[in-house]
Amino acid sequence: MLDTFVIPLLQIAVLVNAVLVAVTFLVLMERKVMGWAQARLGPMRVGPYGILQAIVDPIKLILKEDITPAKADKWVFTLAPIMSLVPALVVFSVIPFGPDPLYYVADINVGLLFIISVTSIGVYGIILGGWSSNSKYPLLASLRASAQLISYEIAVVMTLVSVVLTAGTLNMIGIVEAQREAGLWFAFIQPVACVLVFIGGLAETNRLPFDLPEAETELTGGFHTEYSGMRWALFFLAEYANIIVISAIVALMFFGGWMRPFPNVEALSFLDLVPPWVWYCGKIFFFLYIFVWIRATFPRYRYDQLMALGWKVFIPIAIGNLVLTGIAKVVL
Amino acid sequence: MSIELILNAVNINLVALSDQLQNLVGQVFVVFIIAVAAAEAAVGLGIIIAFYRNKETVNIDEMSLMRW
Amino acid sequence: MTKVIDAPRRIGQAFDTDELVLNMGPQHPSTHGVLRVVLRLDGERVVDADCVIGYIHRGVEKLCENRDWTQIVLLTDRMDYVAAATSNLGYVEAVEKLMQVEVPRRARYIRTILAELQRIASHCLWLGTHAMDIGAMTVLLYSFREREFVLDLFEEYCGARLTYNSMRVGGLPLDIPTGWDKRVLAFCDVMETKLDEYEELLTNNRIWLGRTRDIGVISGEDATALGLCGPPLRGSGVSRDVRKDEPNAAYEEFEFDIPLGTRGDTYDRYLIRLEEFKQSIRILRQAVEGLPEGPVMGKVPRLIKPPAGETYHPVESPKGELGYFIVSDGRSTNPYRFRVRPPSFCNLQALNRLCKGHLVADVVALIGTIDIVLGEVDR
Amino acid sequence: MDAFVFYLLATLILGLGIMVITARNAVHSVLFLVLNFLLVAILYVTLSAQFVAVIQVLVYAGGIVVLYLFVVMLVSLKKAPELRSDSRRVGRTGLLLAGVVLAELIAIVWFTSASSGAPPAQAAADFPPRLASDAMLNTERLGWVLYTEYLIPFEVASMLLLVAMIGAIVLAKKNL
Repeated sequence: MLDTFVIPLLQIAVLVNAVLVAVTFLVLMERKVMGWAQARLGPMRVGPYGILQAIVDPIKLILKEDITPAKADKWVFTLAPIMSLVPALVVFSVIPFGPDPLYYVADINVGLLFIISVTSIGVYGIILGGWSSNSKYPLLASLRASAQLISYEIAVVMTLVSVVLTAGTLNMIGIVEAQREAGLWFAFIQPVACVLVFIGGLAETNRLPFDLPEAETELTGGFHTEYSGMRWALFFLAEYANIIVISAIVALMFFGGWMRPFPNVEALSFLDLVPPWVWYCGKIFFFLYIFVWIRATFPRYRYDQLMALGWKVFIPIAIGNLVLTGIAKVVL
Repeated sequence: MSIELILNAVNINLVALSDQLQNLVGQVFVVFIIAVAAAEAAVGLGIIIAFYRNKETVNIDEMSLMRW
Repeated sequence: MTKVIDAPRRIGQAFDTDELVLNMGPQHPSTHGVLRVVLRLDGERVVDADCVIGYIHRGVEKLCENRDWTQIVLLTDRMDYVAAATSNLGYVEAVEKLMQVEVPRRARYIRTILAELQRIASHCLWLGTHAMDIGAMTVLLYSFREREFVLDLFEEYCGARLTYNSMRVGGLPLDIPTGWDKRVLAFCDVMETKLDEYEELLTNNRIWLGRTRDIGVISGEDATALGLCGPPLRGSGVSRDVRKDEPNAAYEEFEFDIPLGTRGDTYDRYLIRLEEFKQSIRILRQAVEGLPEGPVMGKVPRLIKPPAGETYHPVESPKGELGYFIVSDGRSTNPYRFRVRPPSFCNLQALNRLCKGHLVADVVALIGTIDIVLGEVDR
Repeated sequence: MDAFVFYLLATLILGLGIMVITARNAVHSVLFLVLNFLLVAILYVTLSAQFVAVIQVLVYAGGIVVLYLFVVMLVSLKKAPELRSDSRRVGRTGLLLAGVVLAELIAIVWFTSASSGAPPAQAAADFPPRLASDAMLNTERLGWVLYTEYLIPFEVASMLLLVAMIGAIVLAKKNL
């Protein structure tokens, strides 16, 4: 009873809360980093250096009036943000934050496939949100979103397959262990894949330079134009949770997950004093920072350029990488 | 979409039987069926789009003409 | 046989079915105010873009016909409110032309300095918003940081930061404060280094190139035929700049180049404006260093009453050729007819032409590249 | 416990299936379909076919149905197509067909349970798993079978997908 229900439930509760809190602080971090990049301070009013902003923002969003447009499809309009948030949170259940069972909720042998398939559900939130608003900008945005997410998913999945080939398992823990055995992070064995997954992740989470479904200056906010209050906040949470997911996947698959750097070098074993989850969170944090950095730097792609990039550049590279990996696997 | 439902019904049967008989052939079949369903969906929807573009309707009754 | 009959209908329908009418604006983050563009879309491709203007029409021209000649300076501030000094300049020079007043050389120099500072400020705003429309957020903050510097200079000069009311018929109300010229030079130095920052973020950025190269191409002939002016015209390779062609203020005394584009696309217009930053800095340096001594106000009667007659006087505002057409009846203390040729308005005409065949995302880039200010379009 | 889960899932799946075909709004119908597929995926998991379950979610829910949604949204952009439920002839034929299928199913159940009565275990002995080692995981086993025994069908399926892809592009593209 304790093992089958209580502990997993506790784990889930802790995880979900951790993710949600992480999201609020991620927003604060984004604003701060953007501020520094843009020669300004970012939030400074609430608390010392604006730290409490992370608490004030959700409160404001919860208290805000929740508007449903008169001509919206009310059920779908309510359902859409939930549909985009839930998959983003579910994914965390198979992400191991450390080697022993305490650090993960579930260890299923098709872990990676599970992540891919669950994230593919997330697109519904955006499509339905855009459609149910019964407004033109969101509709255009949701058409963009569906095309974008589907096409980038193909490239990302194909790239991940080449990593799976290298690791020889779909299991998330297995992938990390494979990196220990290889003695090298997969980022060095599969550099192309690493870059591709990260850029594909940018596209799948609708971040600049691929934030077309939102494209504030073109589509006035895209699929969540008509949303306000907590329902909008759910979309927001979903987006940032997805960013964390992508960072977590990249850190796990290419940068050794919870392992300290050079896990096979005995001389560095004092690094083991730092618990594994701290290593992992540190790596995730690094990628989150890169996400923000990219946002502060790049202009936005245009829709057709984005599709051309996905189909004409990423997918061929992904296939090429897959074939090369296959050949290397057979030869070696 | 109804076709998808029917295919799913078949898939459930196949998986159930494969589990029952401890035989993987059923699951292999399911994989094939899913592949074929994907192909069928792509082509079917392509036809619908093409048809809609030309006729501005998706009413089955007006699809009796096999040309446009 | 039936096939032949069906064919035209089929073609017609194939192009009509998916059209969507999209109202972009008047409340839209990137229509630069209250411009409303009615887009007819085929998917995301723009078939037709119809500008609807008039959302901030205040009847400035009519108001001017009911104010006396001094009060009008203040109204010109409110037209192109991000380049108020240039609007002032055009108006006072037009009246001076009508009255044939001699303006002191020092006043003309300071006017040039103000106009060029204003050009930099206006281009900063353009650069920031244009880049923001295309998604590069940081450039906006950077260019506003420099614009702030210019606004501080203006504040120091006349006390106002946006609508300066900084010129009078016959000269200037104020001489420059002590040390102001040094600070202008210091700004020139700062601005030059900051320009590199912008260029680093945008000029060779692949995404930026992809978003602006070959977008909204317009040939020199078409640009002339459409009555374009300013950077959009020069971007198409037509050399037309009022500062060179019909020099006003003190421009004939300075050396500067008129940058010209070759392709006539959005990227060329971007490069031209960046080059204009540098040319403005060049003019500023020459003007500040060669600033003559003397009075800043010419000999004008207390009550300004130009003789009967009419005049058209253009100046090169940051957005293009800003012209004032003024008719005086010689009797009353207000203009008989007051008409402005606003560059934004004339350039906005080209939007439909530029947008056709491009995507929705390009529309915002094109509105940005035209660099409109709705206060001036509507007046 | 298992039985309870199964019946719960089965009821929901059936109910959602009915909702799919009766929903007046095409988009709602697609939504029910997604939910239906997700539940079917859970059912697969209870039948220890994890790989198929994941594929079900990935391809069906994440791919095919998105496509449907896409098209439904596009098509119903201007006006919802009028729903027609006239032709009673079709209904009667459908009922007839359904009856035949039902009869067939009953017959199959009847005869198999009456005649053979072979317990599943024995059936399993008749059809031994191709690579019997239980240590191998479901996915791995499936991969083995797919790429050895069923290689040619697999390749054929991939060709089919390619053809379908090209066909769909040709059909949907406005002007080639």
